[in-house]
Amino acid sequence: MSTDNYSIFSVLREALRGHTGWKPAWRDAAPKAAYDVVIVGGGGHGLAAAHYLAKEFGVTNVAVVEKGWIGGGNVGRNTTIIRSNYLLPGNIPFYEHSMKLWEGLEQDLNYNAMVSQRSVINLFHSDGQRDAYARRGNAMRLHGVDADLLDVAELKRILPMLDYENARFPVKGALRQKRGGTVRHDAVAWGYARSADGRGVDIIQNCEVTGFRIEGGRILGLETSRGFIGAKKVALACAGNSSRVAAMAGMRLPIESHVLQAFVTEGVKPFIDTVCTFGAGHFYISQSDKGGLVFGGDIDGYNSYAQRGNLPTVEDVCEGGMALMPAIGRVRLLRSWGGIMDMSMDGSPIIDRTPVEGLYLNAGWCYGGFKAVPAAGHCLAHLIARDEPHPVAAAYRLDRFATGRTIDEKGMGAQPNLH
Amino acid sequence: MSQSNRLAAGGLIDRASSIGFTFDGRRYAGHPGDTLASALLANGVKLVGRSFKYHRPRGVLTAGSEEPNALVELRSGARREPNAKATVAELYDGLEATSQNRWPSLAFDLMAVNQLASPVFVAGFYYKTFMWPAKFWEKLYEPMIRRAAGLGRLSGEADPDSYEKITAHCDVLVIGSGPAGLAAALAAGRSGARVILAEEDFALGGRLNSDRRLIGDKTSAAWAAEAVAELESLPEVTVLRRTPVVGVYDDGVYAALERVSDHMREPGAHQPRQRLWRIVAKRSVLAAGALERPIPFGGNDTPGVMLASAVRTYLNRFGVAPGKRAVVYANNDDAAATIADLAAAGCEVVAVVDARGDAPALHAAARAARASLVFGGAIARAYGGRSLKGCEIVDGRGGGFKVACDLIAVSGGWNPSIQLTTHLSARPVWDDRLAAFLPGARPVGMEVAGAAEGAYGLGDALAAGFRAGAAAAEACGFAAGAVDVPATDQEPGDTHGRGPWRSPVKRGKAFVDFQNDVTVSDVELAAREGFKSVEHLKRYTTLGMATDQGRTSNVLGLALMAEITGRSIPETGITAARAPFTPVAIGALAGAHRHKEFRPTRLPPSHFWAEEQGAVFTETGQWMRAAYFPRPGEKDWFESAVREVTTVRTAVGVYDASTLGKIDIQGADAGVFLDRVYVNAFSSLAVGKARYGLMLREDGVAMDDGTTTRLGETHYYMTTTTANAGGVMRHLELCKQWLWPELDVHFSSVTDQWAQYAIAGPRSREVVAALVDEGFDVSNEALPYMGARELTVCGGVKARLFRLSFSGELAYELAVPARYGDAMIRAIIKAGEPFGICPYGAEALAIMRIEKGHAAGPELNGNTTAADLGMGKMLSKKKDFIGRTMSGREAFLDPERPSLVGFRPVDRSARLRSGAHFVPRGETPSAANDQGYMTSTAYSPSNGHWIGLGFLARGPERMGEIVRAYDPVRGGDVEVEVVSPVFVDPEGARLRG
Amino acid sequence: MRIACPFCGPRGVDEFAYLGDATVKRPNADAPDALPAFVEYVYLRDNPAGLHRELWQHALGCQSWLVVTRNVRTHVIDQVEAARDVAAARSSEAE
Amino acid sequence: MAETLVARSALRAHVAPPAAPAGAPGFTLREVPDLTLASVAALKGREAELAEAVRAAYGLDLPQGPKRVASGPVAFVGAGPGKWLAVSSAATDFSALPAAVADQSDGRSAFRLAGPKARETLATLIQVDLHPRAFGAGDVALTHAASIAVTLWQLDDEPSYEILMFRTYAATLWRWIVEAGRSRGVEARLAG
Ligand SMILES: Cc1cc2nc3c(=O)[nH]c(=O)nc-3n(C[C@H](O)[C@H](O)[C@H](O)COP(=O)(O)OP(=O)(O)OC[C@H]3O[C@@H](n4cnc5c(N)ncnc54)[C@H](O)[C@@H]3O)c2cc1C
Ligand SMILES: NC(=O)c1ccc[n+]([C@@H]2O[C@H](COP(=O)([O-])OP(=O)(O)OC[C@H]3O[C@@H](n4cnc5c(N)ncnc54)[C@H](O)[C@@H]3O)[C@@H](O)[C@H]2O)c1
Ligand SMILES: Cc1cc2nc3c(=O)[nH]c(=O)nc-3n(C[C@H](O)[C@H](O)[C@H](O)COP(=O)(O)O)c2cc1C
Ligand SMILES: [Zn+2]
Repeated sequence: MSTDNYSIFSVLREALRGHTGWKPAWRDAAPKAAYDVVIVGGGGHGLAAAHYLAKEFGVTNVAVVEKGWIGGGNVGRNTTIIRSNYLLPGNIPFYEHSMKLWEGLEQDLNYNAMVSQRSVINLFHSDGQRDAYARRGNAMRLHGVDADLLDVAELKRILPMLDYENARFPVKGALRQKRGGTVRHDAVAWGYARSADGRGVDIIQNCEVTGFRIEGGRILGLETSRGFIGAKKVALACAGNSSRVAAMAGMRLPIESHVLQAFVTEGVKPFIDTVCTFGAGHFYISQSDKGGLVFGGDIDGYNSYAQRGNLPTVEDVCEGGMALMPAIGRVRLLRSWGGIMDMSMDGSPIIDRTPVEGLYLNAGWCYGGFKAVPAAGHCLAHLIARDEPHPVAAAYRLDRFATGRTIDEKGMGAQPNLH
Repeated sequence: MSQSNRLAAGGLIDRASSIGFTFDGRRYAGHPGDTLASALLANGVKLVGRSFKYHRPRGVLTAGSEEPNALVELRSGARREPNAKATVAELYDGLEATSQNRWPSLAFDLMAVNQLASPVFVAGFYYKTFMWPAKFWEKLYEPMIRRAAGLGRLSGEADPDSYEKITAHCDVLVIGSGPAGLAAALAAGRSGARVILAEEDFALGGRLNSDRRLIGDKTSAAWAAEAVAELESLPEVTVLRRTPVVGVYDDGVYAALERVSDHMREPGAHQPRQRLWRIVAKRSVLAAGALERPIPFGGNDTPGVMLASAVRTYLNRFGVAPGKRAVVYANNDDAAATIADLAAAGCEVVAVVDARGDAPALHAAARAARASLVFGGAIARAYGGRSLKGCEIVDGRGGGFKVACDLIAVSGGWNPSIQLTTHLSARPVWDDRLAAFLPGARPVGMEVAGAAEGAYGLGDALAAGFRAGAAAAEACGFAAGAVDVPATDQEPGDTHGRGPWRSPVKRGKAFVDFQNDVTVSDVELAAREGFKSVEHLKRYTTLGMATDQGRTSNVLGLALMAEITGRSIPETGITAARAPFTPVAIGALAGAHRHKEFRPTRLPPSHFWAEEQGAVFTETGQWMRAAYFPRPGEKDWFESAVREVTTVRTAVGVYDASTLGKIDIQGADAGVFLDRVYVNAFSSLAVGKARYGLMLREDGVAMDDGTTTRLGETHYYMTTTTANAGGVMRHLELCKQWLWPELDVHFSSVTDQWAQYAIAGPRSREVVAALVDEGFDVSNEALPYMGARELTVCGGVKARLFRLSFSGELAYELAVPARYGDAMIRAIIKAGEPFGICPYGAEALAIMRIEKGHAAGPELNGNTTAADLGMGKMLSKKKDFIGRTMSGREAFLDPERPSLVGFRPVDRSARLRSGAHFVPRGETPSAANDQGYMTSTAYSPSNGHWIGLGFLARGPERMGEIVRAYDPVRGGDVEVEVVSPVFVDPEGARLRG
Repeated sequence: MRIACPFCGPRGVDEFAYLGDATVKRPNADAPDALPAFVEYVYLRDNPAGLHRELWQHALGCQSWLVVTRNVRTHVIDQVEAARDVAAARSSEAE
Repeated sequence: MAETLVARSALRAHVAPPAAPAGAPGFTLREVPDLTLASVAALKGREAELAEAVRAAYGLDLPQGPKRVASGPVAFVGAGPGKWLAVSSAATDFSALPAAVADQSDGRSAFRLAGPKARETLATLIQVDLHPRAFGAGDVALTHAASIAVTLWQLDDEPSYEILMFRTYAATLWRWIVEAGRSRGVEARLAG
């Protein structure tokens, strides 16, 4: 007998027989000759799209092809922050949609991804920054999203370990989104994979897409390291590699690939129970359930496909950390790593059709696409199934660069390394 | 305090002096040269920690930085340091160590009940449970899990110690000081090359100090000491002790961490605790050695189970017997030395279990030690709880027996320490003969020598070291002479440990990853559930993710996965190692720049004077700017700023504008160049005149603004905003060097050269007249609005005088060389006294520019166009300029775009706030009704009420309309009237007067 | 990563500011298809996973803008040229 | 007429108090006051004319690269392709050179570090190789000291160095050098 549903009861039952009854969380499928839909990329977005295609849109003849092992891309190497505290109207409804999906995720998937709404706190250090955060908080409230401004007294209660007295850039308050927080990143990939698999989706690992078969402007299928796979529709969800895969279909994208490093310390007892970002340095931090302080900063700043960064960024991030929280001086950095991200020209993503009929694009998530996983999967599924954009993702069009309707949260212009 | 397990003689410790330390409050004694682990073992202390998940009692497994078990909190108070490895913590007098992750005490840890639930707590169980009810996760389950997880505690106080960084360049960096490393450093050092030898340990010599070997006629430890002495005598060789190399970066950049003061109670005066070395090396030799791997069996984590090579280290280097009755369990010949060393130290070897068949080397060693020998056997289970009492041994034919013992020495073969070869993404290669992963592609410039590349023999390690060191030096252009590799004694036999990978008997928990409590059955479960990729195995079970990064467990884990899934080891693969090689304190990576010194502080020339005046400062980027100058009786910034504004509007004030970016531009094509970077024309500007200019980015969005003055036919003086000065300079250089290299134009940043003061107010001309030297006319005719001239002030100091106004008053900007900046502001104040002058700060300036509707940072926010700012008409149609074409995009011409207008509260006593959004009057606030936002607000003394600037959809068409300024995050909701953004002197009569 | 500035010699990457793709060329604003050409120039990138020619400035050094040819998979730098020289050569080719 | 203006150093007070080691100093740190400085850029097509003018006026060949050449009080420091910093310890007017010349006498502050520990102290702030095999008297580095842009050159083999930074950073850099120098026996005094 096998155990399908996850619950404390099934765990107890299995405990009595040495956990020998568990089935694989997902089948290690081999490619079939053809599918209705093939999704390229077994990251968060691709797997979520497969889940929603099957569950919400009844499309189950679907394959997700992944060049390595699922979850090995950015979904497995990000700093796990989820939030919907955006400024611009093109973004807020989308990320709020995602937040709502996170809020019901475990029940939807029957998988505990440890969605933890422990709040996201963005510090400000000047009156100008406070006003900019107020503008953002107000924009969120207009969209029905929670946001509040904290003064220093409140902050000291929540984050007593910040340097309030002796800081080069004194902390003057913060914007908080209480519903923001973290999610156990790997579990997101595994949970969506298990759910999609359970609904009939084939998850095909170690299968790299190497080309497309396009005739008369229409997609027919894809060439892979495991042979040709026919497909009526193909969607790209290959964060970090979007340009390379799109180039196989003859497209140039408004995207550069950049490396972002992240860091984790040795485990320590609970130290900080929110997500906190430092507006005057390049630093943000939270603590994982295992006790590691998970932190990061800016991207290294140059094009890279190497999944690793260089020392100056490591130093810069740690300097920011010590400037903000001088109590972390004696915690040891355990591991650092990098992920390759699609840095788009305005810092915002693309979910759209492409000039090739039947080929859909989900790309440009920069360093913020983890929080987007549920909504991006849902909206991509919607686009594939209905051939029209989901209303909350309507701004994420490819033509916005030509029309000037870019969505530039940071106001940095067409320079990806500054977003 | 008896050191019950200290041997009578031997070891690299200073027996002449005795030092005291405490562990969990109890006092013990050890010797200089001990680690905390060796000293604890010498005192017979075996239980030193509790494991992460099950809180199982743990002892010392290794003698190095790969230690998974013996983690403690070191020191106390603000210096408390969690998760310190007892095996690398150097003993000093007064050392304080506390066990961690236990409650209430190490011996009686209530959390050990977790063990009872361990059948439930298997790998991945979290993902299957804790889902109901959803709300309970944050409230109940997660806090509970978080409290139980983590290891040691942070003090919560600011780290009181200091850190330093240093950069060093060398020809050859040698990593590790075992025989291979010492030989490499000698070969390179003798050639005259610049050599850095970095060793993690405080003692140099690696295994030379742990094993009883002979090199020539010397003991291996003596040979090491001599080699070190020679290296230290070479002028171009730097020997860094206590300095692990922790990271390899592109182009020969290495990070190393020197633990300068960790072996002392606290750092000496002005000494850092640790120093981060950035080493730029032309070549490197990795001689990091190899680590022994354990063989899992039931209860293999019982305190008293130790790696066989670590047993030798404790015996030989520290003069400590880690046990008195030992069982040796091995799958290779290396344990022979452990058997011999135990016997030589007077310890009883009760049994030798060779997992292979009968192998002569172990056979002989066992016989010599009078130990019973079991071949083809295994340890079925160890028992004893908090300290090892014995084990059950099975032989190859199914028989089994129990033996009492207090030490099990395990030897499962070797893992070369190749982590540093993979930091630049190279994949290691499996070698079947050695049963080990060896370095794949090396980082450019790196050679690997000795046990790190699988040369396990001492003679081979020495030879490889000399060869690699010489080759590295030669690659840097030095001639390395021939060396005689010294002869060594007999090498052990086959030490490769090709399996078995685990005890075949499944009894109790057999740990693979000790620190994260990952057992053999967890690996099996992962395989069963489809987590077969090593990376999935790692993430699902957390194997290899603890503070030891799986240095004793990774290879074992994947070998087991290979076995379970019937794949080969290369097919199964290995997880990637990442920097740092060994964990590094964040304080060290941050270095000296903390607190107020986090970033440089730029001080304008009037800073010291402003301090004397009691100014309150504000950080603007790196600058400190005076925000306002409080006077006695003023109760807050508001009163001071309002008074300053009133003084400027009615009399005269002075402001230090030196923080503005200033760029000197010269060259025959300077005018043409400016025409291309500004939207408006500058080649047509008359000499002696200034003009306001707006720059766009190429995408058509406003980038920066400022005034530029033509000082001569081919000479301009540009000012930029304070925040964008660097960015504008970079942009100009790009335009010049990359876009239009044919133009003759040159820039020099003169921001710091000139102290520039705005003197503003109806009496400003009189003040200026009092300062300029005789013969210079500052009348309206001689120096009209937007005029500029070079002159002298105060008796011959060269100066530039501009008739510019940001405040909207009659105003001047007076620039003098910065060295006179301090004296100049004093002179201005003095000259202005008769006219009632006051200094004003950034707050008053902000009020006045808002009163005049001048755009600044909040308006130039990276998303606004010239048209949004009301400057659409400035865009020249006669020439191309950066941003021109893209300004014509559809969305930029959209009439619905919010554009800049002014606002005043309908209820004139109401306060306005920047960041409020505009909602039509009478409508419910919603996303659909969001029509723009307030960018800047101020209380306007001239108007007697608050005023604001902001972007409103179709704003300029809506003059007089009333809208809501909605500010829910601050509880604000104010009705405001749309008005012109110019609130003071709209005709500009004052500034032209 | 270290970049060999032709004027200053090899320096750490922290001294340099990055701009990106050096293969795009500012279009002629007076051409009839100027707008689409500018959209392409400002926004579209090849973004190859191999050799990449890119603009860097030695910002904390001599201020030279450089064209660096770098393998973005390995970070190995093949060539560093002064941007002004590349630009001059490019415009003389175009003539 | 207003009183005459007094020139003041950017270091006036407020920098770390003078540091004096117990024994012989590891190195000394001093401000170099009253340098005349000018940035000099060759105009297009007039490079040779500039070189000739410098030769004629000061007897110096303009260095091509990061080098410093000196004669009497005057020195020329390579500051980038076609760019130099003209330096003089005496009052010197560089404005007549046929070039784009901008006075920088007040734009930069300068310190001198001299003594056996100067190099090691600098290595905690500057990442350029200052080993005698790589950097000697007459060599120049345009670089940064922990993010502050600096121009550094070596004067002699004592070794002594001069380091220039934008004037508004002087107080910070002074503090940082003194701080790094404390364990290395810095003897730091302000001029005057
Ligand atoms: C260090 C770091 C920190 C981050 N922190 C956060 C954060 O805190 N919050 C947040 O919201 N976001 C964060 N992000 C961003 C976020 O991780 C990504 O935007 C998001 O995960 C991208 O979507 P994905 O999960 O689908 O991508 P991925 O997991 O990268 O999935 C893409 C998949 O496509 C596969 N693929 C590529 N090419 C091919 C091919 N030719 N054939 C087959 N398969 C292919 C890849 O192997 C990969 O598995 C961070 C990113 C990084 C690197
Ligand atoms: N019998 C066997 O099978 C066997 C196996 C392995 C090693 N050995 C013995 O070990 C020795 C091997 O010599 P070797 O020189 O290759 O290794 P070694 O183990 O003697 O020395 C390696 C040294 O490198 C240091 N180190 C490791 N990583 C470092 C880092 N990142 N930064 C700084 N220091 C670091 C270690 O602390 C150690 O001192 C020989 O004596 C050999 O006989 C024997
Ligand atoms: C949120 C988060 C927490 C992590 N915690 C740990 C940890 O406790 N121990 C560890 O070794 N690695 C940890 N990692 C890092 C992973 O080991 C790994 O480096 C990362 O997933 C990238 O994969 P790669 O290094 O194999 O490229 C963590 C990663 C993330 C994203
Ligand atoms: Zn340079």
